[in-house]
Amino acid sequence: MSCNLRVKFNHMEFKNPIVAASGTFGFGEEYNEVYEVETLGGICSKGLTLNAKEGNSGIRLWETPMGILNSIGMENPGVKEFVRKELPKMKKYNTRIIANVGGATEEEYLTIIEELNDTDLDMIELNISCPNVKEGCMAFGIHEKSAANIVKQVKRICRHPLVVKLTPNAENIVKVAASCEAAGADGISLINTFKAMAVDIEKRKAVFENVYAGLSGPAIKPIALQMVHEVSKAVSIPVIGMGGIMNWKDAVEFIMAGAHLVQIGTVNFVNPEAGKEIVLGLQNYMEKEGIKSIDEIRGIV
Amino acid sequence: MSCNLRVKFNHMEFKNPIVAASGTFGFGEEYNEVYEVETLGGICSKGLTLNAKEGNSGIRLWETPMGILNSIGMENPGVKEFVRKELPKMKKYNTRIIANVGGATEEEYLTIIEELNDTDLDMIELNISCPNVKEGCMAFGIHEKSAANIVKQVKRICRHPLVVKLTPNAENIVKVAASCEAAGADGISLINTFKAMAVDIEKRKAVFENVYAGLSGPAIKPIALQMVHEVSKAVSIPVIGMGGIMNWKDAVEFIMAGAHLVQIGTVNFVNPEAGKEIVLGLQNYMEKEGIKSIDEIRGIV
Amino acid sequence: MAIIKSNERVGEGIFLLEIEGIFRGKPGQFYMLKVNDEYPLLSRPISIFEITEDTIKFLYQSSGEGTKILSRKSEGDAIYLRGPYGNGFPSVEGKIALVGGGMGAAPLYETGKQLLKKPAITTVDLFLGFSYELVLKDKWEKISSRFFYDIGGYVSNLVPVSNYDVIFSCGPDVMMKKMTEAGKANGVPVYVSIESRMACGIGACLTCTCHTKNGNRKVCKDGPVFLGEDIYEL
Amino acid sequence: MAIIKSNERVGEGIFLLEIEGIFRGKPGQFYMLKVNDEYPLLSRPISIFEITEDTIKFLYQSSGEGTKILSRKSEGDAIYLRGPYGNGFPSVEGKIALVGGGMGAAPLYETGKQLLKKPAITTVDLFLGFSYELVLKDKWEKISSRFFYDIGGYVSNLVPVSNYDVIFSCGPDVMMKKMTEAGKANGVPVYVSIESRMACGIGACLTCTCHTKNGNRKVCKDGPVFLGEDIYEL
Ligand SMILES: Cc1cc2nc3c(=O)[nH]c(=O)nc-3n(C[C@H](O)[C@H](O)[C@H](O)COP(=O)(O)OP(=O)(O)OC[C@H]3O[C@@H](n4cnc5c(N)ncnc54)[C@H](O)[C@@H]3O)c2cc1C
Ligand SMILES: Cc1cc2nc3c(=O)[nH]c(=O)nc-3n(C[C@H](O)[C@H](O)[C@H](O)COP(=O)(O)OP(=O)(O)OC[C@H]3O[C@@H](n4cnc5c(N)ncnc54)[C@H](O)[C@@H]3O)c2cc1C
Ligand SMILES: Cc1cc2nc3c(=O)[nH]c(=O)nc-3n(C[C@H](O)[C@H](O)[C@H](O)COP(=O)(O)O)c2cc1C
Ligand SMILES: Cc1cc2nc3c(=O)[nH]c(=O)nc-3n(C[C@H](O)[C@H](O)[C@H](O)COP(=O)(O)O)c2cc1C
Ligand code: FES
Ligand code: FES
Repeated sequence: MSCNLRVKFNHMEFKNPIVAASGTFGFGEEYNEVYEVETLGGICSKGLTLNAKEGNSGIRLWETPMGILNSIGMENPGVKEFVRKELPKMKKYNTRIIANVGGATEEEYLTIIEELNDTDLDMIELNISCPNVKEGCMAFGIHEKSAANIVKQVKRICRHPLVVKLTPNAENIVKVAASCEAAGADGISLINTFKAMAVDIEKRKAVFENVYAGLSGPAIKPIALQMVHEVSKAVSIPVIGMGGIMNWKDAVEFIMAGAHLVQIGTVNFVNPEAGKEIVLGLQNYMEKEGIKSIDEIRGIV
Repeated sequence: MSCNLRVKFNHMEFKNPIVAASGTFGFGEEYNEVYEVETLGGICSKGLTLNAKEGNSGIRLWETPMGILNSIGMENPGVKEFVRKELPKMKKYNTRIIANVGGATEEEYLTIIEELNDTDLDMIELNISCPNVKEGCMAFGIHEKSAANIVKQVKRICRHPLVVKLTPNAENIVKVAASCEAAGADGISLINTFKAMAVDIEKRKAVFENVYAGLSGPAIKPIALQMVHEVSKAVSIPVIGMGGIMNWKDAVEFIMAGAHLVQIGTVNFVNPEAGKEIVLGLQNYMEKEGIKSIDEIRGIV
Repeated sequence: MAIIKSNERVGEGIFLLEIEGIFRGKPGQFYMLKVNDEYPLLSRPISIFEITEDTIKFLYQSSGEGTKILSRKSEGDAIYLRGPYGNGFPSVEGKIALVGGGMGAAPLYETGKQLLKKPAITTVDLFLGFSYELVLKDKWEKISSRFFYDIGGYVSNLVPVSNYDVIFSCGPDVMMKKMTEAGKANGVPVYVSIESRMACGIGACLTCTCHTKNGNRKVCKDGPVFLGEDIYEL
Repeated sequence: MAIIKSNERVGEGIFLLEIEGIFRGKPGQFYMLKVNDEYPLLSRPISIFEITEDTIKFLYQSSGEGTKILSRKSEGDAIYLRGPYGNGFPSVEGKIALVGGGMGAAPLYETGKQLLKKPAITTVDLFLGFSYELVLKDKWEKISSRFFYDIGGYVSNLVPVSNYDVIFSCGPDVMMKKMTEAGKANGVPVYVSIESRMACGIGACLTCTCHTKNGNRKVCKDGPVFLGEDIYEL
């Protein structure tokens, strides 16, 4: 095999561009019973907060036409428990490990980063884009100023490479991306879920206790792709693209639109073996087309 | 039958809340061969520009998971031809007739409005939200200031009730809605299509000549519903909701989220009889549930 | 991919699906059934109704869109199965009551069948409640010592709780809560099989989280069977 | 809703779909076929292949997602049909050549069948080009005076253009353009049936617009048959 799937993300190499998206893959353990998760280029942890979080009550999931609405509300064991219990298990997989970090306040973000500084993580994904918690998180990602500010603070202390995960609900996602770059981000990932909702017409009530929830899945792919395309052209740091990727063809679309890496989320629920299949599909495609390196096709659209 | 479907939209009565969305229903003529289009509460014309427009070249349509991307580019006969040829035919239908007006410049909008002032239209829908033309249109709808400005100018001369059609690509759609209200709009309609894209991986090119196109259909419904909900709570003028409505249940969701009227677009392509079926379905539902007037359920979520 | 052997209507909106193949699973576990390639996206969690040497069967209600699509499939059509998932009912001894309401009956069939065969089990009494009609009439008696049913009422009222060593219950929340209360009053442990919306089915996404006395648990992995007391505020 | 009578594979990825019922339509017109309730959203435009007293047939290639789903359907399955739409081939006289490439052959079957029956028609010569294989071998000779075919080459080269009064052509753009050029050189009118993506199929949405010498036209309503000269820049 003469093609290779390796991707350079700044100075760090990923064995292939397919990464499991935060919140859809746990800490990898369950999926490792389905296939060897180190087949993937990387794994993002569930979003971590400082303290353990119970998550939202009420219904947490609603299916929509080719999409899903979720309102998990960042249920997670807290960063300390992550470092103690989950990270050592994750590090056994021969793949890149990314910690997704969410917070309600600047202080919370900074404390989490400190807790993670001395671990052997590969990367931090700063989640300023979760629509399912009442305080903070997505609020930081709406405006370029608040985004730049939190990134600057975090960069000051963070010893790991820092990717900032953006929300499609940003007022101007291109400006937010550019301001994160200017504030020192090492990469941008996008998109998190869309603020969206459903109504239960029988109960005459919103389906979710929080009223709004986050939309993901193939339904949003055309919008996600557009945003990845526009952001990739606007920044010079590498971009991680995601939103509705269901198969290797979708992954190629995102790469051609400019993504260095892509993340797969909802598809893991649709087909738990998707990660493996997408890596294989991509390899197959590159061999058939005689593409020796992903650099040849990245951003050609 | 004790229930009635009538809706008051300011001082104007619609016989029911189901209106055909601009660009998906021509001028009603073709669908009138499928069912009597006066079954509907109203019909929006195709977007009108000052002069006839040829529309975009290249592929104009691409199917996505439960959505469609279109790049029509406002092909239309121009406002004069509309007034001369199409409007008289539309006026024969016993339903509300709405002219959808697009423009590249403020001047163009104003001239079109003047051309329409002396006609017996029921309403004007000011389209500041089309993503498929290179100049103007959606550009006016991104910021609350430009939106307010064009609305103010138009209101100054417009003799018909004026509804402003918003784009989900607005930086802050709630602020845009509020600023349109403050500038004198008689109503808000939302949402137009999302800026989105697709890549043809074989050709290694964007599918559309314009690269970006507009996404509509059930895929976007959860986001559209969220926006309609939020905007309805923020303004006191009536709201026309749309985005992915496929059946009467979806229509009820939008009404419960706060919409006075709803528009149906993409569904007309999926099932040309959808308009009729949705009106009947809504009537049936109200009878079964003992809902005497739509006022009882509007905005209860 | 699996191929449907039969998908028979056995009651008003209720279907018995049979799929050929060698399948694993114990009573109370479930499979995730994906009814179509593309649409809808998510699989539906459905309990094992019966496992034989060369088939697996599911009893399900066509309620929403996914199960409606499933109900239109017939012999030879493809379907996707993943499982078995979940913990299933625990192993028990003595006199057992199985109490099911509506589609909650489904997991109790294989449960009764296997319990009846165990030497340590002396009685398996089956109590089923339905809203409209009793489905699969002929089958239930075969997998129980005694079979009682009720149409339109509260089946939980029929259960002489103190007669049993353990109760397994599956059905509407109100019913399971009632059984749990009655069990507590009589010192009889009640295991309930609860429902929750699921995305992954394997414990990774946290959509199926339920709050228990011992903290959050995943219905798909830690459940669907829990001790009633851990779930319901009594 | 219509019920599929048969959906037979007649070549590599090529299927003949038969639906029972009384259907209208003239040669060159098409129907919009919706292959599933929910997904995909849009119907696929497919030409009338043959209409008999009590059935309609379509010859189609399974290329993308929608036609792939269609190809998996079988007898008894439901499908949704709307039509007939479009203008169809014009009425003509004298010696006619029908020139089809690939799936462009489909509309020429009913066309030949009907032309052959008309007294004003003296010859109907059929020229078909395929990339890999000739499908439905036995059928084409029955609806033509003479039948020529070509595998893997340029069928347009086989046509002695000047022998004919009118040419109908359907297939790849390059082929139809070539025929139009040849027709023009010989003073023979060439009608072409063109393809375009369609949403509504009835003239309302303007997705199928094509630029012609006479301005924009809707393929679904004004076409799909146009005078070649009006479409191609020669
Ligand atoms: C462990 C377990 C075992 C089950 N066993 C059976 C069984 O044997 N027979 C049977 O008829 N039903 C069973 N159910 C319920 C069954 O999963 C739902 O009725 C089914 O998912 C509804 O899907 P739908 O397509 O009809 O509804 P839709 O409204 O289209 O579903 C939309 C989404 O909500 C989910 N959902 C809707 N209702 C439920 C529900 N009650 N429980 C869980 N998810 C739901 C769906 O899975 C889907 O993701 C079981 C549920 C669980 C959790
Ligand atoms: C008037 C007319 C008559 C036709 N008659 C036949 C026929 O008899 N037999 C046959 O095999 N094919 C015919 N076609 C082509 C056929 O419509 C397409 O092959 C089919 O729509 C592709 O759908 P898909 O699901 O395979 O592809 P997808 O890639 O899933 O389609 C995505 C979208 O693009 C559209 N699309 C893709 N390719 C084409 C195309 N070539 N033409 C029009 N729309 C396209 C689809 O309709 C759909 O809306 C005809 C087309 C037209 C316009
Ligand atoms: C159930 C669920 C939980 C998620 N949790 C997180 C999270 O904790 N942190 C985060 O940054 N993104 C989270 N996401 C967003 C995904 O990582 C991803 O950005 C989004 O789903 C879009 O990709 P997809 O369409 O492939 O799913 C979650 C998504 C889902 C569906
Ligand atoms: C083919 C097509 C053409 C459209 N043309 C217009 C237009 O001219 N003016 C306009 O305001 N909106 C136009 N729209 C947007 C629709 O009116 C509607 O806002 C949008 O499609 C969302 O509704 P839907 O999901 O029900 O289609 C068009 C949409 C489609 C699909
Ligand atoms: S369904 Fe994903 S954790 Fe239970
Ligand atoms: S397909 Fe809508 S106008 Fe032709």
